[in-house]
Amino acid sequence: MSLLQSLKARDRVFDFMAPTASPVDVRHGPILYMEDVTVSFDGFKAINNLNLTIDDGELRCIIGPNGAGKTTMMDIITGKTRPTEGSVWFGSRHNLLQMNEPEIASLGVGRKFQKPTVFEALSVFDNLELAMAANKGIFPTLTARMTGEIQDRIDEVLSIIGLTALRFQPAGILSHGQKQWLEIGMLLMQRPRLLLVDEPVAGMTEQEMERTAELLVSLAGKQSVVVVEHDMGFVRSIARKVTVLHQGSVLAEGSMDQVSSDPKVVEVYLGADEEAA
Amino acid sequence: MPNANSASRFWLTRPFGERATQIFLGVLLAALIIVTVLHVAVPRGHALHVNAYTVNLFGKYLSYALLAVAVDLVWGYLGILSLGHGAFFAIGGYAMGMYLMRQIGDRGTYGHPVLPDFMVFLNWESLPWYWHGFDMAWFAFAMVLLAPGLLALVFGFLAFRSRVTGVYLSIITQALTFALMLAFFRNEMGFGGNNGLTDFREILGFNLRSSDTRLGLFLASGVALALGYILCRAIVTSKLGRVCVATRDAEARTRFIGYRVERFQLFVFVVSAMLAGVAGALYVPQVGIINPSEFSPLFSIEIVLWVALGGRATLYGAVIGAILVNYAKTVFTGVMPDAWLFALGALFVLVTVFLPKGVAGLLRHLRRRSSSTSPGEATA
Amino acid sequence: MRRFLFRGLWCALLLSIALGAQAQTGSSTASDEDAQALLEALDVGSYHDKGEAITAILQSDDERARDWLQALLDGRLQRTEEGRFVVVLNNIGRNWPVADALTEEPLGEMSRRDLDRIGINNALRNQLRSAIAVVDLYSPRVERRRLSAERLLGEVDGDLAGLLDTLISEEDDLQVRQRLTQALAIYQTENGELEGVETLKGSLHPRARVALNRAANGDDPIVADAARSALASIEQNLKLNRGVETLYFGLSLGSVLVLAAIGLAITFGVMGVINMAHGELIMLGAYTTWMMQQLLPGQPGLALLLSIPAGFLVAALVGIAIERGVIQFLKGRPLETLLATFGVSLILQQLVRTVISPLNRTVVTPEWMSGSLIINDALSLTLNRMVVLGFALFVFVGLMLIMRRTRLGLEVRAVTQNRAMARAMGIRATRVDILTFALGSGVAGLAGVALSQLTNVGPNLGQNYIIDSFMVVVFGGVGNLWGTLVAGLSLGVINQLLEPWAGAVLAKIIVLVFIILFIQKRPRGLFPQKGRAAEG
Amino acid sequence: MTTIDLTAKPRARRFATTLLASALAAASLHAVAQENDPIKVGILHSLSGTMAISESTLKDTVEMLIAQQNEAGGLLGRQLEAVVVDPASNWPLFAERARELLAQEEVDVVFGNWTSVSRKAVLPVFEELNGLLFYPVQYEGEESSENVFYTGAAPNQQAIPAVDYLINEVGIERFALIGTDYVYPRTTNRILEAYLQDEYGVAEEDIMVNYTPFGHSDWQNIVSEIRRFGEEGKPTAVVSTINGDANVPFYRELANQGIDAADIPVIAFSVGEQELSGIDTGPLVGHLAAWNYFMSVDTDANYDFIDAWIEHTGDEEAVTNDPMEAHYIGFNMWAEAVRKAGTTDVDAVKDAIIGVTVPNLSGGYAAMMPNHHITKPVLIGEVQDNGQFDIVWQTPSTVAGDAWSDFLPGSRDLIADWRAPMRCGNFNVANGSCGGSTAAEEAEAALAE
Repeated sequence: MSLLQSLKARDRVFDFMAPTASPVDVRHGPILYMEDVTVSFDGFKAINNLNLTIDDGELRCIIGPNGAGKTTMMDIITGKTRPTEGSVWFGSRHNLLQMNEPEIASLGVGRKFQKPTVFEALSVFDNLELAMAANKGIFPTLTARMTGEIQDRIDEVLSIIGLTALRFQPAGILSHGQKQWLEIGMLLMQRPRLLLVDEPVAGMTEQEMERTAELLVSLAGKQSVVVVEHDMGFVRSIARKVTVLHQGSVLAEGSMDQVSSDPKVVEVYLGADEEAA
Repeated sequence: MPNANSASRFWLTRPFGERATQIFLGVLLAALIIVTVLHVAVPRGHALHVNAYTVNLFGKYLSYALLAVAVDLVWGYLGILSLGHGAFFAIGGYAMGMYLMRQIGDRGTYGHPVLPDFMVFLNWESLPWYWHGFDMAWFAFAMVLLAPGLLALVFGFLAFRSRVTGVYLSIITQALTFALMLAFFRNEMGFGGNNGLTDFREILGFNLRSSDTRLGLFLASGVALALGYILCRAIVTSKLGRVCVATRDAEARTRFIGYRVERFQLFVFVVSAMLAGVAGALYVPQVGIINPSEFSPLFSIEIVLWVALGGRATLYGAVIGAILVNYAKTVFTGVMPDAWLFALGALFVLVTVFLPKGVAGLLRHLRRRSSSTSPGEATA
Repeated sequence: MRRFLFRGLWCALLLSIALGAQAQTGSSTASDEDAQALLEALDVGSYHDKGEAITAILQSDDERARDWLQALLDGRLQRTEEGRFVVVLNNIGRNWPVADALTEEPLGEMSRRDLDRIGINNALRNQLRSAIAVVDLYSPRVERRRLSAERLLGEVDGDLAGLLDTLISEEDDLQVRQRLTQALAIYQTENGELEGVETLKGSLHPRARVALNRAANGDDPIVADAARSALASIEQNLKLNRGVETLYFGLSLGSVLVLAAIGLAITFGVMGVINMAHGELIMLGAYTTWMMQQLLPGQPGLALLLSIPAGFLVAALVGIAIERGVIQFLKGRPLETLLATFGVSLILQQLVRTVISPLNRTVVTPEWMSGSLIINDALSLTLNRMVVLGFALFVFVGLMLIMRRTRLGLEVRAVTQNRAMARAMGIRATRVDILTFALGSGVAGLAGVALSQLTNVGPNLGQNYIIDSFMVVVFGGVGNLWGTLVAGLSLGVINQLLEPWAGAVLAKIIVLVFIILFIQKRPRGLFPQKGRAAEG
Repeated sequence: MTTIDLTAKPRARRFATTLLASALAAASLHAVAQENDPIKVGILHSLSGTMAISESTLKDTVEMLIAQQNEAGGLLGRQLEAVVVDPASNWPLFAERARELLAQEEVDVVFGNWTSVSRKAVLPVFEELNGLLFYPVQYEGEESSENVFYTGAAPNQQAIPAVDYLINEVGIERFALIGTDYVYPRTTNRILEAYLQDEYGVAEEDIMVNYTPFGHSDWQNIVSEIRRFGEEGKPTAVVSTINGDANVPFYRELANQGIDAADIPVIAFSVGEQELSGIDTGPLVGHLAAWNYFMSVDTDANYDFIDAWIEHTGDEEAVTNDPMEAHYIGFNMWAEAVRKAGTTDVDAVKDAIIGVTVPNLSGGYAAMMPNHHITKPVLIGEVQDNGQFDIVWQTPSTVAGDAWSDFLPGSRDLIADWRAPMRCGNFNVANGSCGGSTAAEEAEAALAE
């Protein structure tokens, strides 16, 4: 059916025989390289030759004042925005700048939005099923069946995010926090190599936050996790390595203590924010 | 009703797991049988007799219903409000019409063995290339599917690739059907211009002017509707169906979890277009004429109303809507021609404002207890 | 036709000489018997005899002659059953007021049944016109002389030619003299005289061109060459004029599109409302014009001017009704607004059909808008379209000012950019919505007023414009007035450029396909704009 | 009840079935029609939608005629009853409604349709269920159905006399054939082209043809083309087959570009009193129209008709037009035929009506020809400033409608004759068979490539 399109798409054949993304090459350690990346929206540079490397299995926190370019950075990694200059590599084999969102996603990059977006018309269960790593071509999807192992996988994640009870409820009725969780759960279903988590605890209660913290920490090691967060307390509670973005480029990098003691950082950011937190 | 996921193993058999489907198919089957019996068995002039005219009418409604199902598939589950589905319907109709024209053979008023009458008196000396092959049923019927499918493929490919969505998509679909209407009105096109194609005689060797053939067409429409319904059900209850709903509600998200949204949209759009084509093909022999007015944007908008009235994203709602509106049309144009358009207009307003979930929504509202977790039943 | 004409001119010539002589003495009045006899002669079957009778009337130097001929020309010279001739003063309805043709005294009303027209046909009509023209050459009124001179171009025959020299020398009005000279020159050229060709150099009048063509194919080589060179330069000039003309056509079509679409640009752009009833609002504007003309019979111009505010008001009020009655319930559901407003459009159409009439209504074009502005003999710009073009620009500028300079405009733009934020800043978004929708609808009404001068005023008026309007808005970029202006005008010009070789239908199709493809390339139109509507 | 022409090979089969069907239908009709219950007259005119403008008045006309007939004591001692349905300007709906009238209501006769496409849509229905249709509008010809009676003008009753008039009386030498792009203008213009070239030897370059879509509203380009076309020195005329709504902007543009009837007269075939009522006729004076009837016809029959019409509608301004006269004639012909046959049985009436002669409104008589077309006078009228036409010319005698044009290659040697024994709508005089045109040679041509 989509023959015409498949032909148009540069590097693939029919969906239903498309190879699942070739393994990510992380022999050299890092899973994500961003080199001299610059994005300018008619003149204004949202990202200004940013250099960033994330190691495989690392948990990285990224902080920075509004307009520092945190979200734009995520857009670039996930293929939503194309940088004006620079290169972005996933492992040492995949050039992300040549792929579109779905391709990048199926390569193993999961993203959680700032504002939780789940499929409100679908049940929690369906949400997870759709997110699950699988061949996401048309015919496989059309003929997909529910197998025991998928059930188990979903149940497992359900218990992780604690929505087992609500599995058959439409996601629309979940609370804000629960939506956040569901979205994280969807990330887990994707079995991503790299998770990009944008403000995961916004609108969560204290204990929800703690559980989120635990979850993210537990993920690290198996997957690489990049957390963008405003809440300094939360960051402090999970952070091993912190990157401070400012005006679209890295201002400082290191452990929370190093960073927070860095005068530049204090000047532009922390000082102000500490009081807030 | 049981959750779609735990339903039976094969995607094509899954829909039968649903009560909605079972009820719908049951009712449809019953209707077909009853009408047939009343038409054949009950003697003419008897109070219960259903005459050929009525059978013909029902046949028309059924083909409209199939069209409505096709529209509901894209609008209800994919969130694409197509104002151009009349075009696919009409193209399917023309494909069938061309076949029927060729079947006339030398029985046309000019008795020309090859050329249809309108070509003879507009001085076409030979058959244009795109008319070749339509004398063969299999070719024509293939075209009924392929022609609309191809148009949908090309149009959809362009539109979805460049992520034209929402209002914009609706408006260019409208432009599409409008352009086609103007094109088919041109006599140079070789489709009979404003007069379109008419004066059909035979289909597959059966005399189109006998009431038996008409009964056959009625039944055929019924079967086609049933099959079309099952196909759509299968699609929307499959995982793909849920991807569609996901796309409808949060397109970006769907992309980020790795689905090539535009391909899913294209797939469903093409399927829907083909269904519309089939509907058109069944419609034409029953009303006995196809002309460019079927391309008119107003008609396409009216189709959407049928769906809206019946209830989006339920499929059976679309069927209910189509039959209700068209029956009303038949009745009112008879008894109160002037007030009829007021009624239709008011219907548009009231349904969209006060009955966003349509009749189906109303029904579901009446019997609350049935848990509604099958995909898409919550309107976006 | 010519045969008739020349005979007409010839006898007219006799008359004119007579008149010329009488210029001092003043013309006489035939006795009623003679006059009656003269008219009797007109009431015969064959048009040939009627021609003769007209000649007779001309030769009888009766001062009423011109009036009789004029009445005959207008088909108002009629005969009663008792055989007396009358002039119908007003022929509307079944009973007509008449006046005696001889004494000119009014005779009250008469039934159509009792009256017999003295019929004429186009041939006689031409004969009469030329005859009156020649008579008018001697008229003291300059504009009559101008008209008749105008008419003589290419109609001059030998006898008249001889006369023209003296006329030209006596003529004191410059325009008339030029025309007469041209008329003479054309006659000379047709007879292959060089001086005629010289005078016709650079004249764009079609008759001149015809004459030159004849001369170019004539046997006298010198004249032929002169004619050819003259023609060459004329052709150049004509090409230029054609270009200008086509451009003008394009712009005027474009201005219509802009007018129809610009209201939509506002409602659609600002509120994300797809108002399918927009076309019907246009229709209401047009009907308001008709209404006004009914209220002020005899002053179409004034009525038209008054209907500008009136049309705006009517449409705006209906718009508010629609907004309050339907649209406010469909916030943020643009596609549903499409359906609902479509319903509204059906209702409005049928309303007009039942309340007023399914038939088209007559809207009169005021004097100052009919006819065309003559640039030269080859190029003249139709006035009504020029007025519409101007009006469109006027409306556009007006809207621009409202959007840029006024509080409302500011609020509107604020709401467009970010509804929530605007709310937070204390802008009453609902109020803005109402006003915006009223504004958009009102503008649609204005469009209707303008369209009433170009096309049918009927229940279907709206339908013919709604789709085009949407195309223009989407093509130009939703919610961007400049976009709408540019899109409308350019689409108009493209269409008119295509039409000559593609034909009207194909041209329209091509434009539509072009728009579809363009939207693929730039889904947000020519001048994209961020905002609620833009999210679609 | 009839003998089938044995030479009719290809159509014989279908023919038998038709007759069979008709026999059945007739029988069933008799079954239900008692002597005293009313005769049902079906009216199939759009009362809503775009065609309502033109068609609704025709519905009123038929109702008026029925009322008059009933006052005069009805037919065969039975009253007449109108059965009105609304096809809503929708062609498939026309077919559906026709079927309703014939199968459901079992009417004895139907008066209806305006557009050619609607007639084409109902044609098969009438032939299948053997009904009677009286079609009152001028049309492109090229058709003769056993069940349809064409009381409007065929091209040879309108177009051809019109150009004769232009050439002989006005001295026109160049023709611009301007029309809306549908079958009537297409056919008419093709006939005229052939006619002008064959009969009057008008040259290619002196004929300009142009087609525009329905409701075309921007005439600038075309009108200026016409203006240039007319500036070449030869007297020029426009032959307009422009349909309905497109006329107003067309005439407006003519007026504004300063083309008046004396320079380039426009002769229209689709512009009647009713259309003019929507136009400011001031600038149109002198432009022409060719019809078989004008409201301004100066006969008492006409004045009575107008008075009756004004009374029926209660509107002093109400106008009459050509299709109304066609219904007037058609209705009277049918009534006459029913009297002659002594029954409303379709087949009996079909046989009886041929040769029936009734007075028309222009002081002459109309006769039903064997090809189901009627004889009509052709009138040329000039627009007056009061929205009426002033008749400037008229054919010396009435003209018989020609189902098949002599100027189209496809139909040159076709004739229609529905009397026994021929009973054929497209009899080919060349090969003497009832099977349409010179199929053989054209077939070769088509199959050749």
